[in-house]
Amino acid sequence: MSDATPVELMTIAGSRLLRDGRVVFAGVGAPLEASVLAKRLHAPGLTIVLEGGSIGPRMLPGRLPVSTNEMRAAHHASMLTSINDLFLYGQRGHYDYGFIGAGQLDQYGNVNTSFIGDPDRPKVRLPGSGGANDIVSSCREVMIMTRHEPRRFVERVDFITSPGYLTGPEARRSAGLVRNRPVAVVTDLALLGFDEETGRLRLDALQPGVTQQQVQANTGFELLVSDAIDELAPPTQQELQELRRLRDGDPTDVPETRKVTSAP
Amino acid sequence: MSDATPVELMTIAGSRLLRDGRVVFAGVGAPLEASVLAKRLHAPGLTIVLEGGSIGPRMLPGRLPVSTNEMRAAHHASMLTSINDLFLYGQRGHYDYGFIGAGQLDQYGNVNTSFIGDPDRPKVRLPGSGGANDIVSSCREVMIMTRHEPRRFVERVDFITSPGYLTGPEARRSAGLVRNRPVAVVTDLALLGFDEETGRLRLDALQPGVTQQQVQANTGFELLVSDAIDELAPPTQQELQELRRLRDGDPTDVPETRKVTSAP
Amino acid sequence: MTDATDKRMSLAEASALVRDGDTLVAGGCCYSRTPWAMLLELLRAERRDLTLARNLMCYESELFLASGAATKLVASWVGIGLKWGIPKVFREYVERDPAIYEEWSHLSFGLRLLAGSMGMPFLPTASMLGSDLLERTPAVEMRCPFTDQKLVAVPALVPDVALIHVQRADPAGNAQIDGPVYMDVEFARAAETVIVTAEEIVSPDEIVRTADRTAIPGFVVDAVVEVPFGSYPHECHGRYEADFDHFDAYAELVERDGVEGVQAYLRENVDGPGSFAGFLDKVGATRLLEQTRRARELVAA
Amino acid sequence: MTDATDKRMSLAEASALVRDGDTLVAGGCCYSRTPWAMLLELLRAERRDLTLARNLMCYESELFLASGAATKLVASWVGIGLKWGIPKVFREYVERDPAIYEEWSHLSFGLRLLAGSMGMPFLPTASMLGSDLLERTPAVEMRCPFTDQKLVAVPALVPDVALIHVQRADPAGNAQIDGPVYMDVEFARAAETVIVTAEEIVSPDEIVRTADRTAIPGFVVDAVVEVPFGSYPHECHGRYEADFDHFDAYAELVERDGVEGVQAYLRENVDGPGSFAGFLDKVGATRLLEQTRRARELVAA
Repeated sequence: MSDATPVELMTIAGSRLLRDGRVVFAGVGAPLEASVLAKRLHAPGLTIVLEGGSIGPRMLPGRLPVSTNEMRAAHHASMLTSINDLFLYGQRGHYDYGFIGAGQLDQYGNVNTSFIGDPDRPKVRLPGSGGANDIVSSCREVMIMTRHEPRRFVERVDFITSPGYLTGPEARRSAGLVRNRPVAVVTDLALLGFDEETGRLRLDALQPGVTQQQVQANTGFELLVSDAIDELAPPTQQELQELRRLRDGDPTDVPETRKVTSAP
Repeated sequence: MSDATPVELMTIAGSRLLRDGRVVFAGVGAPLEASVLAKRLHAPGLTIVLEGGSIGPRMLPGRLPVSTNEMRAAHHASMLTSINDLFLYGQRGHYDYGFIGAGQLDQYGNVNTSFIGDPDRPKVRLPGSGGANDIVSSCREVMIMTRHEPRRFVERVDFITSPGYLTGPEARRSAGLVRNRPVAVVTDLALLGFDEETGRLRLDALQPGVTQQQVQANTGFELLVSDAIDELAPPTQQELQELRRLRDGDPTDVPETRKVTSAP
Repeated sequence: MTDATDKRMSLAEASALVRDGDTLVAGGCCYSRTPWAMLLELLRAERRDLTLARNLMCYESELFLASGAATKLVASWVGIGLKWGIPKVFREYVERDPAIYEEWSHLSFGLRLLAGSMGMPFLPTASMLGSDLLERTPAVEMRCPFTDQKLVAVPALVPDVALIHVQRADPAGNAQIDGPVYMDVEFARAAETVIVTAEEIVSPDEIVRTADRTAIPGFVVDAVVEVPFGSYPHECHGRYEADFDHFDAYAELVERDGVEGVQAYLRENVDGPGSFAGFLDKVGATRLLEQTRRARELVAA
Repeated sequence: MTDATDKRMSLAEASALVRDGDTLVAGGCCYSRTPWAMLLELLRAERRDLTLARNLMCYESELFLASGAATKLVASWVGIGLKWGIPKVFREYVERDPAIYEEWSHLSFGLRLLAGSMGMPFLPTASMLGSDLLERTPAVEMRCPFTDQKLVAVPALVPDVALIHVQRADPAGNAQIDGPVYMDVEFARAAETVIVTAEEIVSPDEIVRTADRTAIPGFVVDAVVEVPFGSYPHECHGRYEADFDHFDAYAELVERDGVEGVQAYLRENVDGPGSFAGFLDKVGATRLLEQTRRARELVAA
């Protein structure tokens, strides 16, 4: 499927990381789309949770939410609760995956969504943490999804809104972040993991047709490289169709996973 | 009404202490009956809250609850919530009165519902705090209702389950109990207050026909005495009838206070 | 629905999730919405060395002590209810060895579970300040890092297993509670393993239609068992009133025969009937229907 | 019902409960169940020096800054929604003076209000550990008194006034919320004064019939105002969808004219119509009905 857009490539690669029967705390946008796609295709027992208090929603195709707390994000949920409770289930350890986007991130997976430039005289004020800081501080396996551009992949973020490995695993541990860890960064060019010893980003797999050089050229720091770099399978027709139907599709179309829930 | 029983005398005297428009956290038994009576007679805007999570219930005559968390305690409530939340509204300072019973209490209003004798080798194990400790630690004005007997009014309780003034106002303050205070003890013989300087129990008023000597004779320590001791008004026919109807009365009988809520 | 999210099983299968030595927390409160069927099933399965924790405990306290199932109780209050006072055999056990009953204030107990459910090792409170309770529990005094005011820190309680009885749940364990929720939500969120018994198992769509009423999400639940009248002889809000005659008979039996009375009760109501369904048959349909009628009188607006 | 428990009043009367210099917290979340009518009423009443706190803040952020009503914002995120990005005028204000926007993580913000609602001066969390957020807020690191693990203590926030919009309330303020409750319960419990606006005021009996759905008890509420479409152009769960066309027009106006665009918006939608009812008339019945139809598509099971 050579006509997949970069965002589609990234979203589909992200969806494949999510296993059936798990719970994913997804940010709005691409992480949510990846989660919904996974649930519709290979992980029908995946439970999606959204910041606004929505547990187990199913999205109406063509009516994806623009914010994680609106009615479209609550559609067909099994539980609608308070925001504090939604996060505290995570702090208790009930969420397998935390899946967020990133404005700017660095070689240790630290994410900045607060300030570009000096925080006291910022060049650009960004929207802020929202739930991102809480997600990376609590969900068992943290995954980040973002376009692969040099301005996003910087050596050192201007401000750590949401900590990755800080300056390495020991720094993360001694900061008190002992319950969970960042595991993957998914982009339109590659799938990256973290080196266990240094906590630095490592190139694990390439999107179809992308070269290692291209990835490095779009990264503002030196990437570690896995001993055996994989190439990700291209999006299947089913993945691409389903993703597009989700975004633009017929909202009256009842998904498979919903049909089978009608009788206990 | 000379035929009032001691418990009725005590309950009616207690009900008169509760003012309209306030919130009372009532223990089951006589404190609850006093609260319901107040609401039916002179304080229709009194909100009763009960330990099991019931806010604003109205009791069905003849179906008084035997425990604060059962259906009869939830009858006609405006809100049914969790036990933690019910208590935390109190810790936040939302409850005007805390109204409890007492197995054993001392001259500083300390209450024991845990052990008679040495806690490590108790003569009698009592049921425990339940919510009493929390009520006296949070509700703005704490009131205690109990039969007036020497075995109950002891110089020093064997165990402080629910603190009164401990050994005086300074002791209470330095223990961290700075938000609220005990204000009254209601019995079948008298109404007692607390001396502001020493935190000790003080005889303020006598039940009809009771003498100061009788009260002292039924108290296991020396009572302070108010400069001007009042005599409580005897129960009115209305009070006594209403209280008895509550306990034994016709449950299908709709109380006044309920009727008027039917239209906003 | 996938098999992975269908957690329906029998009481006996669910009881296998509880191991000897576990700390259990039982939902409801005193004689309300108690997971009675599941508690009896654990007695039938002869679990041992259990710690039973419950904010207000009813006479399951002495069933668990006298049967040898529990060696420790954690609560804020133990009694059958105002009318019947403190259970006699419980008192005998605790007066012999006070350490088997760890007493907390009601809110302190609840905050221990709230802490557990928040993933925090402690929570602060103003309860128990100045009391003698403080010295006999692991709670400690602390100072607020901002105001320096004196507070009590209560340690989290993370039970091995929570037993929760609800009015309805779907096969994945999404559970809804009518009436007061007591501490069930904190119990379910804090515990490592959660067993839900339900008056009825409903379709996921029924849960979805009233999603803002769901109290417990399926992802914390390990077992779902349909048990109509699962709290009986205790009450279940909106369904059936507690059977006070049953309590009277129990209290009289234990008043007369002490521990042997408890044993006799267990023989008659647990071992004899052989199952909870058998126990309900013994109670009889007339009685069950009468208790449901009495519940309707109380919840009708 | 006694007069004492009837708290019904107009928007204008309720706005008198807010004083210059107050710290306000506004319920709902981003563009959902925002107490929009009450917020506009405060702009109309020309309150000054307010601190506006809200977990996820929408473009009320720049209405309050550009009108001169608020001098400080406390939030975890400010933006209109994925589609429209960060409000431009808000950005200009904050880039000129970063101190006017105090940023917390979403949970940390919520725990500040939860602490306030529990009557505690602080609560512990694992959020913000290791982040730079920690240094720019009053939160501090602390150690658990039991486990010695490193945690963050967040200080309680006790707002002067909470503004909450709900689907229904009775005249005494017992309020029920459909759909997600966001942080409204914590806000209402923590605040000194609570103003509830409701899509409809219902009889106390209607609340009693569904008492286990009541989210806010009357005794914390000071004012109850019936305001149908009280969140519009934001959404109200189950009632009407947010008006994205209205957002589009607003974003375009501000993109083009900056602060003057905000002023123009206020003239057209607040001062011009003179009242919230006037604003709804301007929007028109056809549009309001269309938004309710769209809501029904989403909540029907």
